[in-house]
Amino acid sequence: MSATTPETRERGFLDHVIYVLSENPITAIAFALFATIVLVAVFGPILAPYDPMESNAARALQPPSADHWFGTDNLGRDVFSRVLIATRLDLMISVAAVALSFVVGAAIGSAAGYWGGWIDAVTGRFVDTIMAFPLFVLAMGIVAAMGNTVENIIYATAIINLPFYARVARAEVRIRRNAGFAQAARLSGNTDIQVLAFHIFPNALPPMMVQISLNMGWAILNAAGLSFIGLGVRPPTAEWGIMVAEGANFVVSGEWWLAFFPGLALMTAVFAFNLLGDGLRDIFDPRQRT
Amino acid sequence: ASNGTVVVAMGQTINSLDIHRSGTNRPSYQVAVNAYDRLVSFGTKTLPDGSLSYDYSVIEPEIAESWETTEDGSAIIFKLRRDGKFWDGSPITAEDVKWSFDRAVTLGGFPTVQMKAGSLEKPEQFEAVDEFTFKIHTIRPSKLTVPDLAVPVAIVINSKLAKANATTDDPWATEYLHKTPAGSGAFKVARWEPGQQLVYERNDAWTSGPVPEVKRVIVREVPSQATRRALFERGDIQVSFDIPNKDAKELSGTDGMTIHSTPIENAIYCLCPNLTFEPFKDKKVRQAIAWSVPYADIFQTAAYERGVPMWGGSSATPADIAWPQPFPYSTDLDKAKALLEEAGYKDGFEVPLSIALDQSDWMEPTALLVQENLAKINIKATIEKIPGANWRTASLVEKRLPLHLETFGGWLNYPCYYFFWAYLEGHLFNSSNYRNEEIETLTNETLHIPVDHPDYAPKIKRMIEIVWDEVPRIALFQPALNVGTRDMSGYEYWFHRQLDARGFEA
Amino acid sequence: MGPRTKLVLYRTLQALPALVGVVIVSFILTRMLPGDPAAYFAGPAATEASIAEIRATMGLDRSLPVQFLHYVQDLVVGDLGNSLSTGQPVVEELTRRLPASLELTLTALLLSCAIALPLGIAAAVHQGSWIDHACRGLVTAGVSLPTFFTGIVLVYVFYYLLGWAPSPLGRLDFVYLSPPEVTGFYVIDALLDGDVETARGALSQLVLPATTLALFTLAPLARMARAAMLQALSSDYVRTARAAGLGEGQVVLGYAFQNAMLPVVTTLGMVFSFMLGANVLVEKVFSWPGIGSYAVEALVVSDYAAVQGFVLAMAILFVLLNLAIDIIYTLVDPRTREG
Amino acid sequence: MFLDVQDLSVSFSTRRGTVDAVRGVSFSLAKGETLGIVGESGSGKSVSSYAVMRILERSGRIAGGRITFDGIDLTAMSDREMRELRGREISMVFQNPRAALNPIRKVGHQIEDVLRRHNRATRSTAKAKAIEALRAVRIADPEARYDAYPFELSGGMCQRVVIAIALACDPRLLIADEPTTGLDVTTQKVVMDLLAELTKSRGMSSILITHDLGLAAEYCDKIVVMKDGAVVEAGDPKALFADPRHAYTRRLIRATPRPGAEVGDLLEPPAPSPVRPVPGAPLLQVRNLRKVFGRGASESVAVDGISFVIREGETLGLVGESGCGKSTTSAMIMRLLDPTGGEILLDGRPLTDTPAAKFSRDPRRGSLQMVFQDATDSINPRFTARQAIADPIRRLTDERPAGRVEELAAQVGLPLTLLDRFPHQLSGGQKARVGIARALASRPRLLILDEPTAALDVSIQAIVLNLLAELRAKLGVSYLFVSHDLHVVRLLCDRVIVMREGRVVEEGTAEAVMRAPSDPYTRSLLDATPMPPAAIAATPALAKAAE
Ligand SMILES: Nc1ncnc2c1ncn2[C@@H]1O[C@H](COP(=O)(O)OP(=O)(O)OP(=O)(O)O)[C@@H](O)[C@H]1O
Ligand SMILES: Nc1ncnc2c1ncn2[C@@H]1O[C@H](COP(=O)(O)OP(=O)(O)OP(=O)(O)O)[C@@H](O)[C@H]1O
Ligand SMILES: [Mg+2]
Ligand SMILES: [Mg+2]
Ligand code: NI
Repeated sequence: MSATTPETRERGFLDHVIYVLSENPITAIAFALFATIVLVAVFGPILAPYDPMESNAARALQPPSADHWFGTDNLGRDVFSRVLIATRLDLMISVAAVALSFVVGAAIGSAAGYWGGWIDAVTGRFVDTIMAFPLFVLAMGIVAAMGNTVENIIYATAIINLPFYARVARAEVRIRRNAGFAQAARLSGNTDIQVLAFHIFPNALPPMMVQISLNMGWAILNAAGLSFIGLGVRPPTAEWGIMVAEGANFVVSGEWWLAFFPGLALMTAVFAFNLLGDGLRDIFDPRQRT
Repeated sequence: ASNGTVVVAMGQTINSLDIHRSGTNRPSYQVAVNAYDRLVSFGTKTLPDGSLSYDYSVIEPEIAESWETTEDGSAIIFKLRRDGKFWDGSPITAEDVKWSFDRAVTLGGFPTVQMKAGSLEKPEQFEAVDEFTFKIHTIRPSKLTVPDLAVPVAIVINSKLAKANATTDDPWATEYLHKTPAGSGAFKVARWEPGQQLVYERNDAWTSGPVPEVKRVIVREVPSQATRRALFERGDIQVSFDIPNKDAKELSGTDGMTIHSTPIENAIYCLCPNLTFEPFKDKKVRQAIAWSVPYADIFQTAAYERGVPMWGGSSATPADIAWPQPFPYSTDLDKAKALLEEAGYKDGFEVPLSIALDQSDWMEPTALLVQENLAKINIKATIEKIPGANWRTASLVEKRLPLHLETFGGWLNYPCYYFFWAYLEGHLFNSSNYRNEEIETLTNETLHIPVDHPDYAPKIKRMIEIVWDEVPRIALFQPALNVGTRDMSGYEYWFHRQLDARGFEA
Repeated sequence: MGPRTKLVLYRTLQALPALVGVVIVSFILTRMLPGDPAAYFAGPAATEASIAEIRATMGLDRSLPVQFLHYVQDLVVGDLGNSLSTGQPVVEELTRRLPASLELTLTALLLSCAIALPLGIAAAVHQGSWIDHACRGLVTAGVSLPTFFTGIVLVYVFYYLLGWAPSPLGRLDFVYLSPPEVTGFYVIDALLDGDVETARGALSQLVLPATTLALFTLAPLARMARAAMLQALSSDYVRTARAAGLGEGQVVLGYAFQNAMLPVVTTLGMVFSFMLGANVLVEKVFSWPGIGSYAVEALVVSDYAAVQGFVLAMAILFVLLNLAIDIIYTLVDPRTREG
Repeated sequence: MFLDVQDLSVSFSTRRGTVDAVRGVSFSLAKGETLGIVGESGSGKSVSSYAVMRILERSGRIAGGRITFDGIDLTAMSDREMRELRGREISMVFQNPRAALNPIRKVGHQIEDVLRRHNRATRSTAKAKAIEALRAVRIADPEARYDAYPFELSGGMCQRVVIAIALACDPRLLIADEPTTGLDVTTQKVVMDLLAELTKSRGMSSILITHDLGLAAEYCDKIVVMKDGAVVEAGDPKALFADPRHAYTRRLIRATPRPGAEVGDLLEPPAPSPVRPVPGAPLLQVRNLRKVFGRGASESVAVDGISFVIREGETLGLVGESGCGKSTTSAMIMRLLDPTGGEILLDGRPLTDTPAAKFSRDPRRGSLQMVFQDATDSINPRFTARQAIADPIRRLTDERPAGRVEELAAQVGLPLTLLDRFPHQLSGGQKARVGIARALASRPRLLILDEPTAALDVSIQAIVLNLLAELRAKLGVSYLFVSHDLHVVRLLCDRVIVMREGRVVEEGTAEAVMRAPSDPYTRSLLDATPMPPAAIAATPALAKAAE
């Protein structure tokens, strides 16, 4: 909204980020991991040593070796390549789902928090209804009803995450609704929408940022869970969840690498997102600043 | 294991104890096998690998002591054994048989259809001549009638007990029998906890055969196949029923465990191109697909070499009437390409390749391998997973899946029976919408005549030749039923592919 | 009417719209499920006529609004219909399976609390120390693992490889008979029955699945405990307590933790509802005969009555849970007792 | 000496390195004496007292010096020994009494906790003793209050409970850290009198920490003035006020509002007070204004039919205790809130014909502006000072923000280099200037000042008050000055109205109201406001210093 971001802000913020990172090595690791994941998502297809879709019955179920770092799966596909390729899809699912639920949830929650009254009552009941479902089961139902495409998985994940944003946004907006700066903004000639959009909402953002990063991990887990019960993305698409789910059947027979490496990737990603959330909290929490 | 108890693990749920009830699922049929008796049963034979199998060629008495067809062939008369007793001690009479058969043909759904396969269609056909004489008036003479009395559906129910628990709304006592079997079988159901377990208790007074060796059989439902395998390997269960091909392959030869892999009679796993889909109307395209399938890879990765290959037949005309037998196709992409070019699909086309979610263990790898090879002949297949609830409707009822995987196995082991279900237009398992006038005629001509009829073999050969050429169903392999046993013996393979605990020896 | 009964009544009333919403949404969702349950239940060899017959008996031949009306009518008298896949009345099925799920979930919750709360408190008391970092790493790792994966690995290691855990065969090994039903919780029922052996058996079956669930829920609990404790510890009243010379134990556990309990209880409620959802996956791995696995099966075969019944049961449970939390809240926090 | 602090240094380790919060502070206290520690915010008053109690945060540590209490070296004691001492020998009372009590524990039990901890009571006697302690702090009906939760008590009562906790075990030293901040002036007086009396009657020593010179002078035997973590001056209050030796002390004394002084006199050195504009035509007329919150049983009347007039260039003071309806009245006039009844006229035209929700688009929006009580809270934390000031310019005027922002900054004396800073990078006084600049941006005709200096130190308050007076002279705006402090109001206002429970109880010129209050409530307000002794003594010392 403001045209220029002054230098002081940049520097102060950067200093702060660097401080938080150096203070807390785990956060630094999380940021590094996150960067790696993004890089792999972007360059995965270039990095993959094999065609992740190409099967070869002759080299099926080979344990990790110099040729196949993560071994091969039951169709002889290179697990390493598939894990790399899957990064993009998983990241996409989580980012899209989280973005969607963030936009809708934040809009609903902000409106409810700002205007209260019947808007709050209606959206409140709506959110309660979603929450009254066991969330994973709701996601299952949605995907089962609409079909298991990537889009539907994203929608389902977005819907079940929506209440969290709506609630956080409502609470954060509500406590600022009559804050001095909001009153001042009204006196400055801002309409209600402007007060909400330019003054209150940006201040309510940091707690939501934390929620976002936690939910990204959640979204991936959710997609994986759907895969496990057969409602995930379609084969032969490489996706961590489905690889773990399929590989799970091979663990007892000793082919641990099928589930292990995708599981590791999954865990690393979720781990990174979760820690990132903590890191963001440190960075955005005004109390952490001097 | 010890004290005469055998623990069986299986992956599915038993949802009813009454096979006649609509909605009763396949795994529940085992209750009909173990807890009920039929008029007749099949014999037992030892397979080349030393394991036991039922013997389709031998019909043995069960409740019936003997039977004969009347001279004019219009009826079959069964003499029931006089000492036959239900669990409650009441005698098994012809009335019970009639009531049970009436029930099977009246209730509708699967039992009715299965009875119909043996030309048993309406209650008027069944007659209790006297207490121990039962008569079936046949609609037509058919070789299928007597074997059809040995399938799980044709159970004999304790009609007095059932009727006592029937209501005007529910004259066939479906609510009662759903939870409380009333039979004469080798095992009583001691406890049924849906979703958890079913416990059979031996019927010490079984009259239709030698009393089983084991006292108790506990059938545990273990949905996770990895868990089933772990349980089996650790020896916590004695029987793992219907184990995946991969486990079967890996575990066979392991100390203490016996893996029985029996090819399922009259069953084939197929790839079905649907004739309502424009390119598949052309026989050449279907053949091209048949030439493109990576059979050996599929057999290896999806079947783990359990079962029987159904490709690479040497001649385009069958030498005998064995069914199934290898189709005369193998993997030859050049031939496939040439055929496609001839058909005018040099640049290929796009087609969805559908598989059922609940059969993904074999369908998924198969589909992936098929998809990959189709891509090599420019056919772009996208895999579509269809949930179990939808699968039947989409593939068999609406028959709308352009290209899909399919499996059908006939309980009655005749090629004509297979053709009847899978190649006749409109019939349930003809999910390819295939129609061929000659097949229609030939099937109807052969369905009921005895196998040793002079016309039978030539006609069957002709039928096989036609479907080989036109390939509305591309055979991949004949599946096997894998059952693992340890610390016990007496497992016997049955066409219905359900647990038969009657011969278990622990 | 006391203020507390009033509050409970008010809360229940407040939950009603959500329940109505759940009824409607679950109805719509089930009707949107693919497939024709009539065709499915008619069996593979059914004819058109028999399918139509089944459809009529299931009431699926009527229009959707009429179906909904009938559904609601039945619901009012407590009839959830019959599950088609298991052939049992849904109510019966749920009452049998719910204790299984609850036993598992509550055990997991207990386990989770027993680990997470001390961990969170320790992390807050020693903020910035290695305990804090270790706690954070540990719980985050726990929440990063897909539950089904954890379950499988636990089974593999502790049952298959080491043989320490009993076979993952549901609530009780087959050497035991299920205890006479009182609460539906096997461990408690067996103890009530005086059958310590069976109780131990039931408990040992619980260990792995409960650990799996607990691992996953450590994070939110420990985090909330830590954050709430930090806030409480930096509050004025803790400073007052310290200045009055109260012992460290009393300050941390008595003053700070009691106050920190409030947000923790809220989180506990969310975690519980979340666990009920996650049960679906864990129950599958451990052959646990709970409502989660029931729901999955029902969903896959479009078993309308079962899915609806399940969802409704969950929603009611959720409402009860929130009521319970409100009540706990009023017990802990005097401020909520007013208005 | 009873308590002897020698050369005390306290440092905190923070991300920006070590902060030396207290540097070589020494003071001492005899038995039965009351020591006042005064100084402005951040001068190290609290930290010093925490160091004595050894309840510093983990990041802080005593870097040097000695604290001897009754001959024992406190710095050398173990934590466990210290815990024994706290509450039994040395107690502390904090500001913000409501937050200082455990919100979910009955106050009686909180007292018992301390009693039992120091073995002053057993399970059976605890209740009686706790009630005894409550009675000692003169809580009405102590038996009933025993079962009360903090939220059920008023601020004054909470502070009594806190004092009861502190005194429960008869400690020999009591440290009170701004015990009356957040309380109304009348309550403040009651609480302070109670504290003084109790410590005296029990022969206790006490330390009173405050930033209010008047308060310190009134209640202390000895005063220590702190600045930037060091003691700048110490001594007997009378002498100290009569002859402040350190410049900082002088400035503090001077900046304290007192009878007879003009705004300019508060500055160091004193400046001529800006001229007061002569009031012109009526600008704002308020008639019978009412505001009722809630409905039915929960109905509460916040403003109950008040009327007044503000003329052009006039400054009207609105005085009253917390909760009397001052802010509600301001909000209605500012059109942030719709009144339940009554009229507000600007230039004789009703303002209420545009509802509050739509008023941001009303052309009169720019004419009515406001400076808020809490400058920190009233600036968007994500806006720089420049953006904050530019916002109303962009929305309410046709001017280009670029030049105008600098112009306004110059007007309020805000260095241009600070314009690109965020609120958290500005000091309290600077934030106040940003708030004032923003309020002036739309060239308002009426400015409501809602306790604009309540959160500021006296010296900064003096500067801000002068700035406001100056701006009024220059721009001719009318002010509605809301405050609870009559002495501050007098400095700026032509007329004053005194509110109580939503009604106007007194109205008149500032001088008249202060000199001869007609309403007993006004008188009690005036009486309760502590005054530095120098002010009472007509400030000869100050006159001298001013030369
Ligand atoms: N935990 C801390 N970490 C770093 N610096 C601190 C900490 N606590 C206090 N300080 C610093 O110590 C100095 C003195 O603070 P102190 O609270 O004693 O001031 P004060 O005189 O009590 O002010 P006030 O009147 O506002 O209460 C301040 O500059 C403050 O920034
Ligand atoms: N939105 C509201 N809803 C209900 N009651 C309110 C609301 N706003 C204020 N009140 C009540 O109206 C009365 C007047 O409040 P107001 O804020 O005007 O007081 P004040 O004089 O500004 O006090 P202070 O000096 O503490 O700022 C109080 O009793 C307050 O509790
Ligand atoms: Mg202080
Ligand atoms: Mg106010
Ligand atoms: Ni054998």
